[in-house]
Amino acid sequence: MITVPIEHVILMAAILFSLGLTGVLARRNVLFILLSIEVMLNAAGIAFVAAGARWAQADGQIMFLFILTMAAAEVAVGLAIILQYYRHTGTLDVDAMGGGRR
Amino acid sequence: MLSLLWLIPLLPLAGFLSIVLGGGRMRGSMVALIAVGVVGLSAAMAAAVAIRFIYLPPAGNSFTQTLWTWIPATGFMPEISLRLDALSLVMVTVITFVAFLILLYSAEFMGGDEGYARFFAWMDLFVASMLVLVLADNFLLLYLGWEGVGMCSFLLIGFWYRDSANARAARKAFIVTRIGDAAFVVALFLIFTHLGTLTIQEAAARASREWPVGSGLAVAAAALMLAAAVGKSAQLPLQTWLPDAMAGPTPVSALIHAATMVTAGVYLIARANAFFTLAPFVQWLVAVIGAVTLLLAAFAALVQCDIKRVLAYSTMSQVGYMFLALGVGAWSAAIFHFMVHAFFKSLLFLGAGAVIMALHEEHDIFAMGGLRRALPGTFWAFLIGAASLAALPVVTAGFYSKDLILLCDWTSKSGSVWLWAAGLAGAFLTAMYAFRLVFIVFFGELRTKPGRKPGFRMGAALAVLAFFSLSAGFIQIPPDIVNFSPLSELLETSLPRLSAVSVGTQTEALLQAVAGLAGLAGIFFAWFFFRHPALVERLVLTPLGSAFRRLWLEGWCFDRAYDALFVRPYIRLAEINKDDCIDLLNRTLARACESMHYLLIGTQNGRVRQYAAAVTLGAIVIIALMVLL
Amino acid sequence: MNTVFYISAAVAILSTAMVISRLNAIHALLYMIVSLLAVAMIFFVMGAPFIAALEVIVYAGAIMVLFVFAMMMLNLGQEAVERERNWLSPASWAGPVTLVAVLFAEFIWIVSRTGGSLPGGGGLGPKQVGIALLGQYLVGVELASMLLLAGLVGAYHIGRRMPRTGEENEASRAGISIKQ
Amino acid sequence: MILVWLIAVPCIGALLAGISPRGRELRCRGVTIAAFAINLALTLALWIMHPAVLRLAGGGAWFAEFDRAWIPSLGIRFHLALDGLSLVLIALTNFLGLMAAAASWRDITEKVRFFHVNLLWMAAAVIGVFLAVDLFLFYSFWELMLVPLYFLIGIWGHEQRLYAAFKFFIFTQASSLLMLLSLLGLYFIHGRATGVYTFDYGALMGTALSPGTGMWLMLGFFVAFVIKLAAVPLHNWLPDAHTQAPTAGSVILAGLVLKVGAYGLIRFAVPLFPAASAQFAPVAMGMGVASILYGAILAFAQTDIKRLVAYTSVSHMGFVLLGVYAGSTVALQGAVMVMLAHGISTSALFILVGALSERIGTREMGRMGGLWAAAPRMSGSLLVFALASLGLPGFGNFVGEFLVLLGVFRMSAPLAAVAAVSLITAAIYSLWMFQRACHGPNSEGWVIPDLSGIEAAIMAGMISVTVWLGIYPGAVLNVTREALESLRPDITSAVSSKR
Repeated sequence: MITVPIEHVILMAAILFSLGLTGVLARRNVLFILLSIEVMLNAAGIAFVAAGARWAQADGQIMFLFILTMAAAEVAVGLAIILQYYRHTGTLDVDAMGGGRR
Repeated sequence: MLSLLWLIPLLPLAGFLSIVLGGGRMRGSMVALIAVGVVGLSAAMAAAVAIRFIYLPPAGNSFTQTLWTWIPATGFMPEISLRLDALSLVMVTVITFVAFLILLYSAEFMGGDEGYARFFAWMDLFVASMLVLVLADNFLLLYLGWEGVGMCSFLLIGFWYRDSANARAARKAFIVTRIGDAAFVVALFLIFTHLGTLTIQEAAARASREWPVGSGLAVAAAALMLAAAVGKSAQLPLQTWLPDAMAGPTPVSALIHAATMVTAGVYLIARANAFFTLAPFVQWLVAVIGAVTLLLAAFAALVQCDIKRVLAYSTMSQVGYMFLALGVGAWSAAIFHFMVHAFFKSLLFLGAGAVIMALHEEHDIFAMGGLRRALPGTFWAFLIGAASLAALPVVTAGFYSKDLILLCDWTSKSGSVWLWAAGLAGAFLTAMYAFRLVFIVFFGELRTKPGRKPGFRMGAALAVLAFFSLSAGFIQIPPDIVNFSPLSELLETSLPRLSAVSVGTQTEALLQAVAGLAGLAGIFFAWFFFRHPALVERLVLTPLGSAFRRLWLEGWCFDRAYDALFVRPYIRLAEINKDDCIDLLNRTLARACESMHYLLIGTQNGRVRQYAAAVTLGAIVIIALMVLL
Repeated sequence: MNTVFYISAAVAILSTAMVISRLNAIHALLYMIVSLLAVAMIFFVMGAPFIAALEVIVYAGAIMVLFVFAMMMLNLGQEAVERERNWLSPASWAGPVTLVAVLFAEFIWIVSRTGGSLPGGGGLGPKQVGIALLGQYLVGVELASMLLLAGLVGAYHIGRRMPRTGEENEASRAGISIKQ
Repeated sequence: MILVWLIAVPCIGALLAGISPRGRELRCRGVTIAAFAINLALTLALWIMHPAVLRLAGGGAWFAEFDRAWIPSLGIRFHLALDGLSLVLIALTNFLGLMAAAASWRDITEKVRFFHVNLLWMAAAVIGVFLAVDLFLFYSFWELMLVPLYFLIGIWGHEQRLYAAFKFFIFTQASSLLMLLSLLGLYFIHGRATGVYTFDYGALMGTALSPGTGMWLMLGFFVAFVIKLAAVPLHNWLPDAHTQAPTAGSVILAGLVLKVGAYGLIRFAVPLFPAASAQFAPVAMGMGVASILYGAILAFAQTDIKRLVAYTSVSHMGFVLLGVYAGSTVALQGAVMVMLAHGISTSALFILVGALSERIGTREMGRMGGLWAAAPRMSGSLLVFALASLGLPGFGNFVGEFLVLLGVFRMSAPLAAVAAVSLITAAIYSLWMFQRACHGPNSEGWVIPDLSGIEAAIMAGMISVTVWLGIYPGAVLNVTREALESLRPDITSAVSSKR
């Protein structure tokens, strides 16, 4: 197995996370935002697994499992919402969502 | 017999309770029977107790009856206990007796009033409170009676409550006397804190033992009690409530604002004489207040047009005499005058009531006149009362009591010729306004035709009181005439004797003559002015005359001054602060929160990306804090 | 071995960068799959073969397929790409990028202060994970299953066509009739 | 065990009232009244037999005790104990609960069941507060009290009820958080010093504290209790809450909630921090006097009759504050008397004022007048309680106020003298209120029904109790003596040594 310094793994997770965050903040298409969220979750998962590997404990991997579960549920519901939304408004612009409220 | 003492105040109280609980369903005659009956019984008990007390004096010339411990607090155990000694005996006898007569009178006088039962309920409660006041063994119980009479006075002044002016007068009476009461309460604190008891005799004894004469504590205690007495007895500077108090029904004025309650202050000072003896300055102040009040009130009485207001100022003035007597240490003379005054002043009030009733609620004396023939019985009663008030020599009771006071002013060690002179001037003025009233109301031509004449019950009350107004003086005849003074002998078993400089019999006789002449001169002047109204007219029309007339008519403008100094500022303060300036602080805080809310509500715009950005920013800040700290 | 990690990391980062910058959603999705596969590789080399497998099966397999289905139902065409181009002006992404840059700097600061390296060795197989999962974390598993159930019901409930008022109602009725 | 029943009876009552069928309001009211009556009977039984039967061996002033573990890991116990002070206050609670339930007979017609549930819930919580000697338990009951009251004001109140309920909630909630902080502080300091982590009142009583810490912890408790007590300048929730609450709510507020604050001061704030309290006493007494006079002036300024009565509460509770910090047993006894007497008299005033404004449809005094002729029994009762609240001897209020001032005079004569001015100001507002309502011309021509049978019965009960307190306060003073003597902080010595 690899023996790279743990900082490198974490750094990589951080980069992925930052990219995901950039996507969430910069994109207006809900679909892209959802994808970016997946990226962020994935990055967090990497950090967990790396930490688990660092201490040779299973807990990190279990946390990843939970994240995975959550991501699955989230995507299912999120995509359903997006579909419904699109059906009603014909757009995927996140800025148009709820913008009408005060 | 003495052990039934508790029944004397309880009977009127029972009368009050039964009328309050059942009065709505009772017939008027039943109410009157109960109300008058219980006070009558009480008077009979008092008489029996008095006979027993005089002929078979209990040990130590006093009898104490403890009913129960009122407030069993730690280190403070005032009891509900009654004490009968010569002073309270005289008070109880006079109060029950006069009250009985006045209630008898009222049973007829108040007939047909819609508040008949209410009237008698309050009257009975008043009698009960007054009896508690004079029978109390400790200051706290005395205070109970003291406030009780004040409350009844409030209720009865405002008896005809539909008129806001009456309600106002009632409120004023209560609040002004309450100022004195507050001082009284502080006096109680002072006495208990420094003497460890509120029992009057015990406290007096300890005070005499522990406090040197003129010590600060004694002066404070006496001064506070004086303030209380001044409030209740309508003396300067708290006298303003009494003239307005005439808004109540006339029997109320007779009983409460002439015969009994207003003399409670006199009773208090006499009861607490030990404290005043320890504070000569305050005692001197008592005399001065009395002298000033009697003169100011007499002047005010000279010009009033309302028959009851004349009598009200006269009451103030006569109580001033009692204060004058107390101030020079003539305790029993004050009580003597109280007794005589109770008779003749209630007689005058009841007579005035008969006149007012006959003239259909007419109070203005200038609308009266010539009633001598129309109401002969009332006329004679009123004349006797006025004569006694004016201290017509030898035949009236008022002469003996007033003369005794003047004599004491002259002879007492703490007296002075100035006090005597004030008293003498007062005697002259008293005779003048008393007979001014008689002449204007009963002589001259008939102006208003009288209606209802007093019936049996009113007549009987008037007759009995008239009899006593003449004869009550004979139980205390000056030594230079006949040496017969059972009253002061009785009273001196509980009150200290006057320490007097002895003057010769001749001087005494001379002083009497001068006093008598002053009264006669007053009557003469009253007659003179009555015969020459033009003279009065001209006197009044001079600038000085009209100014004084206005001043006296308004009772020396005390009302106006107090209004400007205390009443209006208080109301103003209340109005300004109606919405509670402290709440302003909270409201400001709330408003600040609200504006923050409107500030933040802008961020709640539904734009998901901005939320995300905010979350990111938050993360940045938190991590930055973590990094930096 | 370490080289594999660095290469995979580079692939993952590059493909992720493509994900967030693509105009066409399908392209982004494909890059995303690449990224996930790279991450699965990283998991594998870090000694977590079970997780690596799951990453491929669940993430790259199931979840991404979900996306594909969604995109098919949305049926985005060329005009959507044009719209994306309008939306993705430098002015719109300059702010987020700055923000994230700051956050990233902070990450680096924190990461630079951690120490230690991965132990190498055999890693943790599915067995250990399974034991921990159904032992210590049993409650978590139950909760996760409940979450999945909720997600299922939620997605079904939200995703079904609801009758609407007014024109939408008309439209949806028309849709139904077309289906029939 | 009887202590548990005291709390359980209202709870059971609340349950029964809550599940009583819709449309059968009578049963709901009956259950509520029965619950209060049973509880009152229990309390009175305890009261009557207290000296002979109920002396706990070696238990100090406690009459009865109930102690079970609750959350042992944190040292929290379900510990109830009853002494004379608690006993009289619980009696007051049940009595006023009974009165409030009876007074709402005609008043409350909507959501009847929920109303009665709240009433009983409230009573249970208040009784719990009076019984709890575990500080955590005390705090739980304390918080429990808040919710039903919020509902009572917010649902059945008058026109500005939401504002009032909200204000009340924020004030009291903020204050109880301060108390929670202090409580935890005390818990940890005691735990650290002795190694025993406990919330037990008896154990915490002797905690050694540095002066600074003691002062801060004391202030936490003090502020919480004083807000409930509504002393100036923390009184602002009171006028709004009292005015806007329905009659029963006002009764509960005036009669119980204010007393809870006072009870907290007597039971906790002072005995737990004797040194800090002694140091703080002058400030507290100053607040007391300020409340007395400020409340009186503000009461006079009001034109809304209910608001006037509300401000009189501020004035009267000033006496309690004064009495608690005067540092003598007499003053403390006076404070307890004021609590009871004020509970009765002000509640009665609220019931009367509520009945009056319900009949004429306004609370503005300017529109009242001359009601004596229309409603003599109501006016008579109003008179009695107006007189009671102005401190006329013969009523319980006088006894209390006199004892308080007597105790204060020993410590500071000028302060007592200033407080005695309230005799005058109280007379002004009381008579003003009474006369505005009942005297003067009946300018708007009101024709209103007099007190109904139930109302007359309520008034008869309350008048007899307040007179009884006035002429035989021994019944209360004897039963509370031992408790109060043991609770009295040694303030006098601290102050006199300073002098």
